[in-house]
Amino acid sequence: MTTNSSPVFPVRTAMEPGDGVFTAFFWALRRDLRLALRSRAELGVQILFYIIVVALFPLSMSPDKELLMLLGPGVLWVAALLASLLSLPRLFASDYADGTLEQMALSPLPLPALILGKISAHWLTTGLPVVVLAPLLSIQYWLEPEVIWVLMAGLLIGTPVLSLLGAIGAALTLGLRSGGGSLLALLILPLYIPVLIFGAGAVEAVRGGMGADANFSLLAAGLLLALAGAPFATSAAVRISLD
Amino acid sequence: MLEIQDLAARRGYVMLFSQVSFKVEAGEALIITGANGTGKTTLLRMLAGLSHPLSGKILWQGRETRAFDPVLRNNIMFVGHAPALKDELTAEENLALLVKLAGEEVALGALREALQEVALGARLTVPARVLSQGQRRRIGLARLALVPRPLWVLDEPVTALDPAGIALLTGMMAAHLSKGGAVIAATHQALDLPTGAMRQLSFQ
Amino acid sequence: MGEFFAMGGYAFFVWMAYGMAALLIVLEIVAVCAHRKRALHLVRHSDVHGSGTVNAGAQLKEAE
Amino acid sequence: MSGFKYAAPAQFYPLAGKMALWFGVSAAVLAVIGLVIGLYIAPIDVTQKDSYRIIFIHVPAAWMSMFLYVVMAFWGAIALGMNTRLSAMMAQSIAPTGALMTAIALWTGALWGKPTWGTYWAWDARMTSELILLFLYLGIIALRNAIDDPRRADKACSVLALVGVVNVPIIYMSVNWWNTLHQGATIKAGNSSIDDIMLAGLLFMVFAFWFYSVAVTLVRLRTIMLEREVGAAWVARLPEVKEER
Repeated sequence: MTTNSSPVFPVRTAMEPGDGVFTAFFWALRRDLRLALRSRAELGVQILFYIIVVALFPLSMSPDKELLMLLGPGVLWVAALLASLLSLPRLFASDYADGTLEQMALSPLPLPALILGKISAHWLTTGLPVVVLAPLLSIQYWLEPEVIWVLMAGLLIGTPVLSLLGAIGAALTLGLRSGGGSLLALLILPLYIPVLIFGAGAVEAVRGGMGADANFSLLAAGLLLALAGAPFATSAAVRISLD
Repeated sequence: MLEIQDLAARRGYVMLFSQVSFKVEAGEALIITGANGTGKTTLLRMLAGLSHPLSGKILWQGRETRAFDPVLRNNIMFVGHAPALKDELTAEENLALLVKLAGEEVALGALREALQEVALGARLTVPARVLSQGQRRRIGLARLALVPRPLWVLDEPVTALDPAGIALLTGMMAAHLSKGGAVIAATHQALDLPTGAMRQLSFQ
Repeated sequence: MGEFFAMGGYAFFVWMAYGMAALLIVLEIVAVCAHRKRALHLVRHSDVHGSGTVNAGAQLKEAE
Repeated sequence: MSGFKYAAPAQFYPLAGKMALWFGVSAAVLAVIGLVIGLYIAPIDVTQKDSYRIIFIHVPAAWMSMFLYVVMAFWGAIALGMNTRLSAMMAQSIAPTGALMTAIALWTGALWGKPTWGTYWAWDARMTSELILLFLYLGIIALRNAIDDPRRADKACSVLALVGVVNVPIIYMSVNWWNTLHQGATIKAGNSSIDDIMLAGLLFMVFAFWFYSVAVTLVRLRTIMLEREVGAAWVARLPEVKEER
């Protein structure tokens, strides 16, 4: 072999698994947040969807105080699930279409870290607004103040798990023509159920005087498990979709 | 630099190609031609490590590699059909992102200079959405200039480039070859590269 | 035999359960056999018929 | 082709045929014995009288529905790890039978619930988890149909099965938590002391269901092999392909 790898090109030793993680994470986070802010209208639509869904239930039943107090947490949680689900295709679809996802997969930076950055940006633009809006919408459901805090805390821990699990489904269904969101919903909603049970259950537990620490610790455990596993599963799914 | 041994690929139930073997050394340009649908893009994507071959081996400096192998990701620059740009961002922002994604640190000045060279100087702050296809490809050329990688894998690099663009591309390729780099490109356009360094392979 | 089928008054529930289970299993067996027949038909009449070797697809030749 | 000798579909195809026959026949024999014991010989249950006999179908189906999901995820993991085509096809051929077993478990569970709890659907923890398991199976089958390229479909379904298998225990635990929170511990359905005859009947039925699943899966596997290797030489040489029926 004549010149091995020519001197002009810096010999890039393959990165150890550890380094490049933070550069990758913040690269993706800043980029996706900037992209989201550039298309603010789209963000508004996501949040409006959440508000409208929450408002539908009293209309479909009755404005009766007892009933709405009972249903409130469940409705807010289901609406949060649906809002997260609807915004998931946006996570990879445009990058898949314009070839940037391909370049991300080929980058020397670790793909799971890039994906975690994208998921965090997705949570900040869809999950966090849900948490912030929760107290405002709780008024529609006559929820008592101390319960609103429990609901917000549950949503704060739970919505990132929705984004993390949802990202796996979004990556698996990349570029598939079949009914866009419905396949994604079928794949991901069963996985959302534990988060829904412990999140909505936290309010029930507090109302029942049992306190919600068990619920929160389980939700937090779910978050850690999702944080540890989802980025890797998602990057495997992305690589499969790019194949 | 890169060696392919008995590569085969299948899409769905149809066999695309098989028994494909060749070698690319420093300073060589390999031009791959063939009708549409014969698997040129599939082959290039495999070389870049984007997809698994049905069978066969891809060796980098004699070492076997799998798909998405870090060695390939650190030594190969792949330019696909889509120019990997975000419509909402400006040419400058896009280039900065792509260069950082490739793990390179480049100052803003150097970025602007690279864009000047590919005749996009005036278009720095305008969203990529309004740029023409040719101008978007030129941002890709600027990326090629800024990110030093021994092997370029280019899929139809000439599409949407005007004659000046093509001259720019061939100039960059010639410089890259003289620096000891290598190029594998799928294209129908005759590229006037130094004949000694150019080999052509075609799918029959 | 009569009281066997009566199942102590729960005939409806017991035989609906066993009946549906049997039906579903039979349906699966029928479906698998039909699937196999379709596959065999596909193999026999597909033009990709193995002429000794898997059709090799394109080869990459050195052309000057 | 990496992996052990039988990794190559060509060698495994005839073997799978023999195994399918053996498992099918033994499943039938075991089922007959199990049904005779369960429906005829086993004594009447003191509290539930004869309606408890449904457990001889419900329990094996429920166990198989969970067992098959884990086996599917196992073969999926091997397909992802070793990139072998055969294990991916095996995972693909298990999914429909697993979904069927879940459907049987749900149907028989509802019919057992009516006389026991007075309603077909009492949001019992096990039944609710079984319903969610059905959604997981249907999700994998839907993803399989949505992807045209078989290799991408294999890998995508394997990833989904692995993610699912991690979540199945979590779902069961959370549904149990949710159930006890709202209904308190439901009366332990079914008799507390299972005497030997009932246990024997149950075991026969479990093995019958297991062998049945293996047989059906292997037959479906052979069919998938034919479809996937349409142009392969070994397919052309198969007796059933040669003779023009």
